[in-house]
Amino acid sequence: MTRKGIVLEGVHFLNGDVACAEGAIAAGCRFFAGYPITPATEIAEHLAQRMPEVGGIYIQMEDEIASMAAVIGASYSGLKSMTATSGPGFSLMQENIGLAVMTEAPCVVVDVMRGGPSTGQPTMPSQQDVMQAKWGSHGDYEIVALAPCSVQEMFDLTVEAFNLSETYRVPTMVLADEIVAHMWEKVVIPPAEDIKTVNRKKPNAPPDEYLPFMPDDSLVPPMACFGEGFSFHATGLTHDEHGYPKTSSSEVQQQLVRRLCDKIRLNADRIIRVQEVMLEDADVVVVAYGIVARAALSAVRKAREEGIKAGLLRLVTLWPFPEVQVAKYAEQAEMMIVPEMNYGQLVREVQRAAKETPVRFLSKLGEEPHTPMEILESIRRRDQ
Amino acid sequence: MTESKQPETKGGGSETRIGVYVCHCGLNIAGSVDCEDVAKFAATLPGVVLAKDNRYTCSDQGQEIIKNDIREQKLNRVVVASCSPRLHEPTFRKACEEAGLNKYLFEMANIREHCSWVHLHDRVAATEKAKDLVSMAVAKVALLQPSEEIEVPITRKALIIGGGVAGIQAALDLADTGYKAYLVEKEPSIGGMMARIDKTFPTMDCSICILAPKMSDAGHHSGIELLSNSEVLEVKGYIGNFRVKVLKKPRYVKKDCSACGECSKVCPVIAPNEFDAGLAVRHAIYTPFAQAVPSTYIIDMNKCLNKDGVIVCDKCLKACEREAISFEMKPETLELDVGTIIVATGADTFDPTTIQRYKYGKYPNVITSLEFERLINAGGPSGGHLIRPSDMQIPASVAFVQCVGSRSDKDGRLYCSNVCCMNTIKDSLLIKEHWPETEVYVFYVDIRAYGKGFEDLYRRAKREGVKFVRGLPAEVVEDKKTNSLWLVGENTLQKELYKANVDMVVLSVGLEPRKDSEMIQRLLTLSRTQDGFFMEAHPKLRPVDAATGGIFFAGCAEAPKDIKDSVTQASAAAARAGILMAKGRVTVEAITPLFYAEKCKTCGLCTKVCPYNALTLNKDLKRVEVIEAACGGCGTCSAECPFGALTQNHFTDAQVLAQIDAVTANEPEKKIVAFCCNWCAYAGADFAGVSRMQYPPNVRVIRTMCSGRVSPKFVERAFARGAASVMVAGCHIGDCHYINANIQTQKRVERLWKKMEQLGLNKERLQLLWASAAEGERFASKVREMQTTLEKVTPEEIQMAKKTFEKALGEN
Amino acid sequence: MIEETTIQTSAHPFSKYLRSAMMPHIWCPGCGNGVILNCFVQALDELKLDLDKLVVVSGIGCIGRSAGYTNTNSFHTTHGRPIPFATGAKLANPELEVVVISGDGDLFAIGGNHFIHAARRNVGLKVICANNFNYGMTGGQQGPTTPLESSTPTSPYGSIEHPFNLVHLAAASGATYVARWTTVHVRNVTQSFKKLFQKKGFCFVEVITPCPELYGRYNKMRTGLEMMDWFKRASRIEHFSDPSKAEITSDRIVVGEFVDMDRLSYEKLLHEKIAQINEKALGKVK
Amino acid sequence: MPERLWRKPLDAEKVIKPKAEIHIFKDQCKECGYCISFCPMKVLEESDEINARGVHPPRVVDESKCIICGFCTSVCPDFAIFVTEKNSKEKPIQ
Repeated sequence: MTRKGIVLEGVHFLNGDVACAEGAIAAGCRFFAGYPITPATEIAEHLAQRMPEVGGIYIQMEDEIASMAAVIGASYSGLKSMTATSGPGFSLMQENIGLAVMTEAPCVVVDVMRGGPSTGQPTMPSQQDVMQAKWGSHGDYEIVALAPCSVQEMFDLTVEAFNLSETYRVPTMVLADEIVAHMWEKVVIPPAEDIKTVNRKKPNAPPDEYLPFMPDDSLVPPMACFGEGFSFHATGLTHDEHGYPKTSSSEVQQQLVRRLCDKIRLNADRIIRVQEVMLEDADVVVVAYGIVARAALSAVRKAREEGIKAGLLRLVTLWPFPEVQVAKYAEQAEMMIVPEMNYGQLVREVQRAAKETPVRFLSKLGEEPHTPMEILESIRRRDQ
Repeated sequence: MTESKQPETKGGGSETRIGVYVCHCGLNIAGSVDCEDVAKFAATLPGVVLAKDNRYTCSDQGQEIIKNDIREQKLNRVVVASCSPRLHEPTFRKACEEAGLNKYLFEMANIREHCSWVHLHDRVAATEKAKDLVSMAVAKVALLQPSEEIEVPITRKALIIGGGVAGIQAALDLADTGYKAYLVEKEPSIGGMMARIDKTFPTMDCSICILAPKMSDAGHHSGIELLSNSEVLEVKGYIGNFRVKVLKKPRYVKKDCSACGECSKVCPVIAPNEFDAGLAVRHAIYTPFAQAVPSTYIIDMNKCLNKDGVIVCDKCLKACEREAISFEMKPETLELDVGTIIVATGADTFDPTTIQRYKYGKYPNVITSLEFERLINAGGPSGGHLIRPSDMQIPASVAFVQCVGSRSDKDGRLYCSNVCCMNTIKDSLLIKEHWPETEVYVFYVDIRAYGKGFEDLYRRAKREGVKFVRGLPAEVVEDKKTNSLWLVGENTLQKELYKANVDMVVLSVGLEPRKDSEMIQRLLTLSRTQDGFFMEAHPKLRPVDAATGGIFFAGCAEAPKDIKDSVTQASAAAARAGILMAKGRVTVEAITPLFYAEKCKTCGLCTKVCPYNALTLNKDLKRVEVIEAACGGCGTCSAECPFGALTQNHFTDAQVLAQIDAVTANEPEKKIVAFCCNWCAYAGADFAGVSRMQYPPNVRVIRTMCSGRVSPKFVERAFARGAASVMVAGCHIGDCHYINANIQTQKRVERLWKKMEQLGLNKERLQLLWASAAEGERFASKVREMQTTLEKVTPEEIQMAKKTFEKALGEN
Repeated sequence: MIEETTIQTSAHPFSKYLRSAMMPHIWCPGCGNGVILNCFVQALDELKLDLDKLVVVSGIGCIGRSAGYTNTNSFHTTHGRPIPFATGAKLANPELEVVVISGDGDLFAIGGNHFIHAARRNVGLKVICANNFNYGMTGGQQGPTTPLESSTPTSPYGSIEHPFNLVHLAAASGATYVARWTTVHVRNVTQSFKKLFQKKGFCFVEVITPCPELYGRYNKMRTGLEMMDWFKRASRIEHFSDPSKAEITSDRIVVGEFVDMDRLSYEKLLHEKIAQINEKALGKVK
Repeated sequence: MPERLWRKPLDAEKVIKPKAEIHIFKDQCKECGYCISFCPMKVLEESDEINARGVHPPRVVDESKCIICGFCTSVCPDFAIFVTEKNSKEKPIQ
């Protein structure tokens, strides 16, 4: 199925969900399984219309559990696959996200965050699923999570998410919030051939020698798919490089779990992206992500006009956590400010990385995100 | 709904004018009865305006006389004293009708079968009895009422039971005439005995070659529904309207079967093939023989390894390209509505092991004629090579032993099996044809070559050198070394002993009734002759009809016969059935119950005893409704009604009582009043007559359709009138022609016995007899036995009985 | 031990369909799962199926191991989720023959919702359910098919729950082929398994299988043979009879084929639509 | 003619019955007894030897009785038995 022409190009005025959906198509996603939920529904709706046009598959499953399972199935049948949801659905997906981690199924999960816990505030923005994204499923594992702060990024980071999940055979999340998802902005989409897309590594060993879970130096095993002539087994049980269950062997468990984590941890510097604004001499460093980062940016600019040496460290990658970068600016800064639309989640990671440097947390719950003034206020009161 | 308001008066209103005709029947009657004397006596009876005797009343002249008298003498009642009404009642009734007299105003006195033939040597007593019989008839005829018969429609479909050559022929004839025929065969294929025989006598043409085309015609005929591997379970209803239940057993192979035989090849189970008399093997899935119809294979579940739904071996399933095999097939029960039934169930061959001296089953080289047919048959296990079982060598000498199981009171059956002589002659010639050098002996009693072309064949066999020796071997001894056999016996022509040595002995086994004929008999309420074959309604005039209306016989079911006769009879049966169905309607004899509303107490007893559920109690209208079409005419309802609200037309209480009174008019203390049912007991008494069985002349038979008609008050009336003994006789329990009406007979007689005991009467004086139409001797000996008790009955006992039952005198 | 059996199974006519490294299987003596696996590979053998195009998916439970045992593309999902996984796999590549082999608990308790919806959509999956009336792997607890009154560790006083009639459920949900057999009916089971590959839509075969170690032990049938004898004694083959009357009681187990019809499969409809719309879209841009 | 009167069919010998070869992998047997009790020809019986699993594998009583229906092969949950026709391709790899 040729992508030429069918994939959107040029300058468009879109909302975040639609941009995300177009990003997925641009990245080569050809399978979407989901379940309606505010505020992620528009992604499903748009893909329901667009997928067939690009020869891709859209299916609405009976629930988010099924959606996630179907995504893994499609991924193993060789298609780039995704689902999109919000908090409650994200919770239901966790067990199978764990399965995707264990069976190293490349896939993208878009979580448009809304107020929780439970059904919470379906129509209000939040950043309350940041920790669930990392720890939501049981057991030790690593995933990748990206936080777009604009409609343009809803496009770009979705493409990015697919590339990362294909590269590292890991479920990758796009942690958007209600505002980036629903606001309308200009989006510039480069010609298809200029968009960098990555496909999973294929085995070059002959079928009878192929070991489905034997990694190369990158710690990522090449991936054969169903119907490609490699008859292999994959399981959610602890398994050896054949994919055969070894449920009582300690060293197989150690090898497997370590590798699943290390393939992300050891490649962190290749994965992590942050935006550094006026940080060279900053002694007040605001650490923000998602929509909040945009308020933070103008707050930092105003502070500079007032002569305050303020800077912004915007986290594009939330997981793996940009520890090095945070630590580096914590060194030079007198203090750090972390505004989040939750009651204290990523701030804990920042504090851990900032060591002695004091970290001030600005919380917002169930209302519009921080205004530049609110953040500026906090910057001004830097010595207290 | 028949109903007579006015109490029965004499005749149709005007004064009664009875004509009596006493028949000499050549010397059959006149030989031991003084017919003129009887006629003179008759003239003196009340209501009789003329009485004549003539040589053959049934002859055209005889009938003409009656017709003229009816017209000229204004007769309104007719009595003929001659043979059994079972023989000529229809003849005379017809004559009356032609003369404009309602046929229900005719009555017969049976002075031949029940009198002259059974008292050949006592002219006086026979004549006296004849007078009694005539006066009984006159007494009854005076009370007879003109009646109209009602008509019921006939289903234009026929059921043929048995798919041998007779059944096939009958089915084809009926179907060609345009009637739907259901051909039910219990074996997997039609063809029967004829399909197994190699050649047919006397023409010597190939049996299967002439049968196979008929078989496939029957298989493909649009008018024939072939139900193979099926059995008749139940038959309900009556002539023209039978409802039949047929069990269609599963073949486990669907019609899609192309008979390619691949399944059989792979089937691991083998069993002896019934068709080859067990001489060849077949598999658990098989077809009995190449020309089988239907050709669809069948699985023998007794042999197949796949029991109760679990498929252990699936070789045939895998081998069948058409996927025609289904182990899940279940038996079906079909319900068929037919108007006529043809019984063509055939015969079994005699089991020779019962005659020890022939050592069948002990010596390998003693075989039966049926086994011989398979051996000499090109399609048989030996490919037509006559080999002897012990060493598979062609025998140099063969002996046929005749009458194995036939014509013997010690070994097997009394009758001649009819086909064995010619069959043996044919077989002997077959041997001579293939292996002229072979020595062939036939040990016989008589050679019966009575049929067309039979004698020629017999002569030819003699010409060809077949040695016929009169006298059956007394024993068969085996030579242990050679397995050849010594036959020792007496040549009754030369009056000398013989001792013959042969390589093989063929026992010419006779035919006997099917093991299951009793079952068929009960299903269809048929009668069987002493030898066990089904009994025809009349040996001369209705040779293919059963006594039960709408049922006919074809082939060996009725008696042993050869192929030609079977086919002839089959076509005859088909024609008889066809006649019924062509009419499309059948008249029900006007012997259904008459109902007197004013006497009915709506107790409902009658509805309980009716075997046909033809009576329904209408409590609101305080009446009983009679469905004539459903009524079988047994009259047991009339016997049951304590209030005389029901009485059987043409056998009314008044009429029967009048007969009783006539019997007991004089010297009742010397007489036995016998009530006999039309189908078994009366016919049995007829049979005793036909067989000239002699018995005491004191019995007077009153005919009712069923013993169930005999109401207790009849018996009481007889005793009240001073009769010495009473006999109530009917069909054996289970053989009742009215389903089970004779159960009521038994109950009533038992009640009477109890009553007699309580009242201190000798219950010996009332006898209950079950006698089939074939059991003439049983009837005769019962009369003899009763005669001895009768002689012991004292005048006091007679008086006592008279007093006890005098209430019965008021009855009528 | 493993080594030795490895050599031996390689001699068995069906050994090429089994992952020798995984043999011998974990199932108890008398467990019917082995019979079902046996029938399944026999069906593959008789059909000479292209194993590269075959995917066997299973869920959690004793029978869940069978995916790993069949020497083909196989996936062992989370508890209750083989059907949605298989749905994704089948839609993404309709060329694949996707078979789900799982237990009654996995498919009808935790996974019940997925079953009825896949049947409703008529996704071309072949679902084989080993029904052993209990949760074998966790120690014989009662499940969605446990017969009324029978006792299990979690229904020590006799189950008071009404079991699902699986063939009725499947038929009502829209399955295009529905059959039930027991493990004594190995020929019929194999036949039905072969049938699965001739059908296009959602197909379901229930195989009632003995669990002597647990269900049997708690219900007075200590050996597999006793349970097999029960199946043999009680089974009544009633093809295409009313599924709602297909009962399972101590003296009557109604087995046979209940549904066999044709309905356009979900993937066929889906891919036809996709092809059509894709073409239009391509046309538009040219 | 009633069945009891039949003699041994003349061609009884002529029917050639394929010779069976029964292969048992003793150590794989878990002694469920299915092959023994479901064999229609009762070809198998429990042996007294003890296998690697500590149970009694089946033993062939009379191979000549086997009709190669292959039910034992199909009903064995442990792939521990199969039957071939003597001198046919399907040979066990020793």
